[in-house]
Formats: sequence, structure tokens, C-alpha cells
Amino acid sequence: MSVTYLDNHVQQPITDSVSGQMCARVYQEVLTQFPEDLYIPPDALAVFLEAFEGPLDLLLYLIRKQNLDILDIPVAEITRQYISYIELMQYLNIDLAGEYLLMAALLAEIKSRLLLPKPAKATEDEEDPRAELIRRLQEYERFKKAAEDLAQLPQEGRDVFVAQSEAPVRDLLPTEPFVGDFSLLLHAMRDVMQRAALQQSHVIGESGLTLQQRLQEVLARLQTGATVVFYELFSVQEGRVGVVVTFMAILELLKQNMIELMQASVFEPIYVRQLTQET
Amino acid sequence: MSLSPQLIKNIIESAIFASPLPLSADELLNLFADEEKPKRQQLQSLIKELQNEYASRPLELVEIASGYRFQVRAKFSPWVSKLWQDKPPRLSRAMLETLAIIAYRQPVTRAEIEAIRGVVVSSQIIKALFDREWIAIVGHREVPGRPALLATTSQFLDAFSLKSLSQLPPLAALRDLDAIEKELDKPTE
Amino acid sequence: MSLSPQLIKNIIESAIFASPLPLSADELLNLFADEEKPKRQQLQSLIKELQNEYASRPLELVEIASGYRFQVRAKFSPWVSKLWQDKPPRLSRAMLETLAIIAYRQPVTRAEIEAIRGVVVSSQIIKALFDREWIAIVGHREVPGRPALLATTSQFLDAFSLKSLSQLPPLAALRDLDAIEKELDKPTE
Repeated sequence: MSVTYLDNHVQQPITDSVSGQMCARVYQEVLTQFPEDLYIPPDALAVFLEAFEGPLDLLLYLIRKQNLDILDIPVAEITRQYISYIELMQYLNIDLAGEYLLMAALLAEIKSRLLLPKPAKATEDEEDPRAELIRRLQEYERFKKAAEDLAQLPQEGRDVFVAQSEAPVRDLLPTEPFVGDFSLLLHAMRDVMQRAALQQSHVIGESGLTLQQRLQEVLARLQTGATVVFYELFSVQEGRVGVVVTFMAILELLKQNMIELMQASVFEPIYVRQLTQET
Repeated sequence: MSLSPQLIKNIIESAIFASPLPLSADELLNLFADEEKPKRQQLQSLIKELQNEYASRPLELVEIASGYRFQVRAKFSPWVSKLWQDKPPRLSRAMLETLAIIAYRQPVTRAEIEAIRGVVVSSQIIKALFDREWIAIVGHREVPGRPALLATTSQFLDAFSLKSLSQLPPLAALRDLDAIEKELDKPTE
Repeated sequence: MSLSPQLIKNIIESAIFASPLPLSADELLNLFADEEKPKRQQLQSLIKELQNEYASRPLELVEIASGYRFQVRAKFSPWVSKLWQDKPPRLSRAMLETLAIIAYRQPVTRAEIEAIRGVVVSSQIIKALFDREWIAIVGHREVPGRPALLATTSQFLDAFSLKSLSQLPPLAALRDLDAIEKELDKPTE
């Protein structure tokens, strides 16, 4: 599936040139040195690279593009193409994952070993240098196919919708005296806040987040005479607006001499306390 | 292209079952493209038909304030309620969240709870909280409609073993719930 | 006192609809008191009957990895999916490949996944799979570092409507290495 996709996007800019007369142009600059048969706009190349899941994926693409079987890869040719891509990408300063370079080195090694004259009688345990690469390519290709198959399966929430009904009313009504699990309540509130943070923060911000209200809330928090760490008065979940309103409320309360701020020394936590008004 | 009444009915049935919340007539109509959309009257009569089809089944298609939903008939509650036996009695997530918001934000209107939760608060949940006497109406917000202001009661504090509301941990601390739970596990005098 | 087959069938139907998660045969049997409990075989045949009764409805009663659930027939998905404004995010190729390797090769370490894919598996992908509860740690490989062994969960099977791992599409066969060697011996180019 991705191969066809890539073909649409990439095949076009890759212009085969048997004659070798065509040069690669990059940012209007004419490259005569390398790669001889590639002209890919840099943007397309970036897209191209992103479309691959790694060096094995890129190699598979190069092989499939030429309708070749994995089992008889012309190593020399594929290596040349692969390295052309890598060099061009490096030339364009495209951030290249280390694995791509590792593969280039491996290909170069295989190529050089194939060039060496074969001993008349190959020893049994000397494997063809291509074998390991072919094994890895095959292994990767079957999981690439498996991933495509997986994507075709019906997916809950996309193709499959679960049918549910509400429990009988009776179950929602009180039956016996109940001792609540406090931590359940806290978890519920945390979930609410996390969702609120995901949603646009103006849900809370716009609906009745007034300075007056926040003044009272801050005071209520301090009412018991407790000393509270400064940052605890803020709820990040309320978003920027919430934090700003709380901060304004604290400033206002300071101005009115209703609270005081304390700090033992620089970088120590700041504490907030209500100033008791003797009557 | 207009759809056959049977197909429309099937879609309505599917959607009410698939939706986590009751669906209103408007929401049901919104599922259809303009040219497929049934008339409101047709929708009503198809829903009637569906209700009849379910007459002999253990579920019923009921209409509540916020729309239509399927509900298991009360008759089967003795068995179905065992689904939640391990954690009795069942407090739904929606109920807990609603209660938590009332506890932290009180006094608060239903619309404000809905704004925070991002979903509609069902009347059943509010009713169940009233039935347990965990919440009470403490006034009305002076805005159009004068919505009721909800707050928690002393029965709520009792049920959750709290001495006062000030024992609720600050909201900011909720992010570190594990630490709080450790605190809660400590023996208290 | 034993219950009538019709009542048992109604209870099964109600429970499967009311439960937020699929219900296994065991879980269904647990709804009944000892003296009411149907035989497992009777349960199976009642479920069959239910499946037939729903043949003409837009819902189907299906069995997946963790039990039975009702779901909307695929035919109605185009309308039902409109209930949600946001389409579920597409699963990335990297995520699907990682998931496929875990599903077919389980239990498997992260390093083994990376060896097959030829690239580092990002922590984000692993975390996303954990968040969906599609994978779990089922042990540790007894090698230096004791890397976690990853496997898929029943939630993974449920999410893809599979009853068991054996229902996964077959993995393409590997041509054995002897054949490969023979091919390689042939003069190329």
C-alpha cells in the first residue's frame, strides 16, 4: 500500500537517465558530480525519507521499484542506488537516522566481498554475504505486510461500535448505607481536571471565572488559619486565564492586607497566610 | 436519495445503542445527510415502532429529559446488579465526577458541572445524589432561568468519612494522587 | 428454584447490554444463584437463540476474546460514526508494524522488535500501545538488563474483533534459507 503511495509521489521526480547527461539540480545549483540519475526536489526528498520506516523499508522499495525478487538482488546496483540516496540526503543536510548509515556501510561491505574472487572450493560454513541481508529483508517484509493486514481488520471505534444500554434504574438508587471510598472521589476529580486540560481551557475560563469569585475561593482556602504553599493556590488545569486570575486575586488580597506572603530565604517555598483581623 | 423507513429505523436503533449518552431527536436527525433526513414526524413514529418492537424484550426504549436511550427493565435488576457486586454499591464514574465537582466548586449549577465535565449530566445522576442526600439546593444563581445552586451536605461528609470540606486535598495536589493515598492510608486519630 | 429458559435468556441479554465490558460465559453464569444456574451447555444454546433473534436487527451478538458483546452491524457504521465529531486517529505505520511484531512474535523484547524493523522503536509508540492497553509486560528475558517481554492483551483482540491470536491473518511464509542459498549460487547479472 505504501509502495504505491510512494510511487505516485516520488517516481515522477526521479528521472532515469541512461545517457548520464542529466544533472541533479539542488536549490538551483547544478550538481555534476553525483548522483547521476537522480533529480529530486529537496522537499520531496524529505517527504520521501519520512515515508520510510527505516533502511530495510527503503531497500525494499528500491528492490520492488524494479520488480526484482528479494532473492536475486543485484547487490551492486541496489547498493549504488541506496548510497546515492544517502549521500544526497547528507548533502542536503537532511537529518539522517544512524541506521541508514549503518545499512550503507553493510551494503558496501557486501559489495566488496562479492568482488573478491571466490575460492575454487567454497568452504561449507562460508555463507554468501548476501544471505543475512536477504533474511532480514524477508523478515521485515512479512511484518510490513502483517501491519497492513492488521490495518484492514475492523477496528473498534472506527468500524465497530459497541451497543450498550443503561443498567436498570434500581441499580442507581441507594440500597443500603454506604461508606464512600474517598480515593475514588479524588480519582474522579483528577480525571475531570485532566480532561479539562485537554479541552480548551476557556470552558472554565469563560464560565464564571471572575476575580471576585477567585478572591473568595482563595480566602476560603485560608480561612481555617492554615498556611498554604503559594503554588498550591494555582490550578494549572484552569489554563493561563485561571492562573492569571488567581494571581490577580492574591495581589488584590495583599493590597487589602487580608493575607501575607512569607518566604524563609531566596528559592525557598513561598507561603500564604490569612492575616487575622482582630476585632 | 431518500432512505427506506426500515433503514432509517435501523440507523436510529444502532445510534441509540452506540451512544454513551441519551440522544435527542435533533441529534438523531443530525446523523442523516440533508437529502436523507427524515421529517421530525416520521422520526417520532419510527421511534414508536421501535418501542413496540422491544415490548417483548428485556430492554425498553425510554425517553428521558436529554433524549432517548435503551434501558434494562427493572425486573432484571436482581441479576444484572450482580455485575457490580464486587464493588458494591455501584457509583458510576459519571456520578463520582459530578459529586467531586460539586464538592470542589460548590455552590455550582448543573450547567457549570456540564461545562467542566464536557458532557451532559444526566437527571438520573442528580436525582441519585439527591436520593442519597449527598447534595442539596442552597440557592439560585441570579441569571436568566435562576438555575439551582448545588452543594454537598453533611451526609456527604459522613459517607466519605470527612470531618469538613477543608479535608479535601487542594486541587493542585490531585495530580500527585499516589502520595495522597499514602497519606490517607496512614492511621488517623 | 430453577428459572424458565426464557427468563435466563432475558437475563443474559440484559447483562450483556448493561455491562461496560464484554462478558465471558463464566461471568454470565456467575449472575445466577447456585440453584438457578443453567448448565454451560444450556447457556451456549440460549446464546445461539439470542444470536438468531437478532438476525433481523441492526445489532449482532458476537463473541470476541474476552466474551460476548452486542455491536452495531458494519452496514450502519457510516451513520453511527457521525455521533463522534473526531475520527479516531489513524494508527501510524510504525505503530502497526510494532504491534504486528508483538502480536506474531510474542513474547518479545523491544530490542527484538528493533532488530526486525531495523530502526529504534520510539518510546512514544510503546507508551501509546500501553495506554490503549493493547500490550502488557508478561515477564523478563533472563539476559543482562532483564529486558521486559511484551505481549498483546485481550483488549487488543477485542479492539480488532478477534476471538484469539489464531484468528490473526496468517504471516507470510519465509522461503527457507536453503532455497535462498541455491538461488544465490545461480550466476547473477
